[in-house]
Amino acid sequence: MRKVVGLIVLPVVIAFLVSGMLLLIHPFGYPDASDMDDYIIQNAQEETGSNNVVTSVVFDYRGFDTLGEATILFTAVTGVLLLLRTEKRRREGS
Amino acid sequence: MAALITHSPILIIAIPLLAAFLTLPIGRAGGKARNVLVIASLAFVEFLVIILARDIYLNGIHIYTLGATSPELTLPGGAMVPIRIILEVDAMSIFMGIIWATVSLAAAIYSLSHMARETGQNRFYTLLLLMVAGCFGMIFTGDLFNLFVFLEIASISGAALIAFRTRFADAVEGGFKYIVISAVAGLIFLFGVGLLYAQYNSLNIGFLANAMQYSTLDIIALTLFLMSLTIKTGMVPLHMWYPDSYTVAPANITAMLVITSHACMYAVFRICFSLYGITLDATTVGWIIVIIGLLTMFVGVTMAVFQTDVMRFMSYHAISQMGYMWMGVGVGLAVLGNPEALATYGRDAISGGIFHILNHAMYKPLLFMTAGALFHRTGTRDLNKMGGLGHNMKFTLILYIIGTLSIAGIPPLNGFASKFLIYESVYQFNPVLAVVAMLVSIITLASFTKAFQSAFTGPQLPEYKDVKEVPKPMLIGMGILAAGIIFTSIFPGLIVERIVNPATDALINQAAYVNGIMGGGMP
Amino acid sequence: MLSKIVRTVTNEFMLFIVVFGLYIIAHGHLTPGGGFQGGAVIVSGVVMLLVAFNSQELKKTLSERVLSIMESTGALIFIALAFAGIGAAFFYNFLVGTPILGRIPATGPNPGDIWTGGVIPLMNLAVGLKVVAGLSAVVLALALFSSGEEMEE
Amino acid sequence: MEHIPLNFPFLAAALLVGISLYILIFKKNLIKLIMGIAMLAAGVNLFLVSLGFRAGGAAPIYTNVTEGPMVMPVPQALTLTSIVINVAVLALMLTMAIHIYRHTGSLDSEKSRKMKG
Repeated sequence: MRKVVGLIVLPVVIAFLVSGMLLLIHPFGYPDASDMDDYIIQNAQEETGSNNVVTSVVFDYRGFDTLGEATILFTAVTGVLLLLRTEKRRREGS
Repeated sequence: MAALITHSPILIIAIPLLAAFLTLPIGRAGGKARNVLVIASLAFVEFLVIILARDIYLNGIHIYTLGATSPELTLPGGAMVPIRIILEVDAMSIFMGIIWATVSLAAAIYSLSHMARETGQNRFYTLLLLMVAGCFGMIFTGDLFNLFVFLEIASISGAALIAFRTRFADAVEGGFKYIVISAVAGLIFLFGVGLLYAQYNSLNIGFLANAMQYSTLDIIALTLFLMSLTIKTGMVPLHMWYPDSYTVAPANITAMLVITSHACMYAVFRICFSLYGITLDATTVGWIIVIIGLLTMFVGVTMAVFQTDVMRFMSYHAISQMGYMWMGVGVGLAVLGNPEALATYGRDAISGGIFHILNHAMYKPLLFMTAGALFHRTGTRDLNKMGGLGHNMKFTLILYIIGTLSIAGIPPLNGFASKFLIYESVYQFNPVLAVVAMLVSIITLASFTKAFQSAFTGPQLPEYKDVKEVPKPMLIGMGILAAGIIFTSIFPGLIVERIVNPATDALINQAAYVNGIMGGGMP
Repeated sequence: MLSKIVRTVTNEFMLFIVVFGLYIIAHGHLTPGGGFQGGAVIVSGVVMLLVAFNSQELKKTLSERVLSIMESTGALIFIALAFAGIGAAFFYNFLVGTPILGRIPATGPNPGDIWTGGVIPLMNLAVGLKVVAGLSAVVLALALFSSGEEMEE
Repeated sequence: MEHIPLNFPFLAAALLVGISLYILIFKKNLIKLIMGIAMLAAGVNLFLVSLGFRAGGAAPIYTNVTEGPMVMPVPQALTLTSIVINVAVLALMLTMAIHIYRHTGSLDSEKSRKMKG
């Protein structure tokens, strides 16, 4: 059953994506709109004081994303260590 | 106090994060101190959610721009597009916030004793707090990429918690399925976000809604959004992973995971109503959602009837109850176009769907917790092996009855109120839908009485003679949700009028959402 | 456990990797790089140590307690810096314009002055610390789990 | 239609996503499944980064840069976040694959079908 569903869904999705990519999206190198990025490029040095505009976006303009991302790394590490823990002290109890 | 209110959206997300980072060092000091930290932080978050809700019901949408010189400054001088990440909390978001705060507090109290004998508790509570923060982030954010980041936080912590009992093979299986599905759903969602960013060069929902021209790329992006988020809520064509994962997780984690799928459903509503609004041809999208809701309802309940594992039985019921919400709000979306139909039954349909989210978010976690209580005492989830537990576990019996009556939609309890609201409005839209919905509700009642009979009634089995009632924290956790159900059952009118209707209006009123962002510019 | 020559060379080489990683973290706001990228460089050094010495050996120095404390402090510094700007808004860069790390560089191309960027260099260091501690704990845990023991103290 | 040859990065991203969907649907082995998700992530990241390119643009870093247009910084920040998220997801999936192999002795996802019904 999975194979049949797959054989129907897959070509549709690939055609969908490739046509969308090739014909509809803006040509590579000529973005449709860029007013948010232009504002950031002009004001990054003065507002955040860092020469590297990408770092100013990562840590200041969209710093909340990076806080979320640092949390994701923290979650993954905690999750991995949780799953690889010992079972010896089974009856520890709090 | 006023400062607390202005900063409350970010505090609600940041305090569980702070508590999660602190849990590990404090947990080394001692289990007691860690438990106090977890419960105290969740109680403070509940308090913050309540004062924020009061503030929103008084003076409308609450905006918080992160990193700007002042929280309300959405458009910095000289720019017509929001640059920073903006948390936008309107009546619908705070409605989900109230549900999530209450259920996570109840689940945390429940897990104090349910997890007492497990190893690795420090990291368990860290992940629990991170899941709380992840879901709050998903609910409050007004930024599409931020929604993806917090969707991932909730997914990763949920998957690790599902696979918590690594000594059972199926627990790790369930966790693996959940993380694979969430990763694929997240990446497909991100592809859609990329498509929108390519055209309008912004990630803010308010700005995108304002600049949306509904080009063919936007339709592709909409399908990617709907495909990815509905997978996470267990819609019918791709629902097989849902019972496998939710059965094996500890009971309180399943209770919270049900609400994370509600948050994904909220994200679908936010995208359909606030991001696309009237630009999308609402009837076709509405009809798609209604039909899929109908299918989910029917398949969920038919699969549930012959389940023997109590948690798997309830997971299938969770899928079928989601069908009600999809149908209710789908009908509202379908008539979003013509205001006259919207006024007569469309708005009631959406209110019914949203009210059903509130009710489902109370009785489903309660039922999962009662199943967890049975597992806690008998060590098995198989209904055939249980029997006559009603004799010793009195309180769990009462709580189970409250949950069952509510899910089956028996008049006095709140399940009936929201289902009736859905029947009434959906009937005017298309009578067949209402008939099927009622049929499904009857099958739900039948299957739950069967489960009730096999678990609680009957002669007292010899091996369960000395079974004691579950410890106090578990009863308190379940008690909070039971109290919520009883309160909603006694005053349904009050709840609908004060909480559900503002949420419905906030969802329908896209202009207010856009104005919150675009109108809030200060030099 | 590889041969003696490999182990001594790895020991010496690890210093260069750590210095290069710290350079990338510290100059995150001037040249391409930052907390995550520099942390990943240092973790590649830790993996090299893991290959040269076996995991039991490495567990003595990089014990689970040290790594989890490092990671929690890194995370707490990062969220504390974010909270510190709560006066204006949550993630406000309150150090821009102040004498500490706050000099504003000349707009347009300039040679780059390390004493700029306000909170950004501090956040880079916090995230770098977190990435190093976190990812090396994961790598060590996976190595130890496949060889039978566990990370727990 | 003249920009079709220009859009090669987007085409590559779409093909990567297509291949990874093929892997996700048809492959049984867990490790291949994980590789499929890694490939899907690579495709989406490539798509995100190539959104921000401006013809003839330099990297948006002001240290000793020559005058001229600059590439858009925001997609690069998004890709950085997305890459770290995929590292986290892959680490968790591999840990669970280890456990599944240790419990069931095989990496074939068919064996986990026994939980159906």
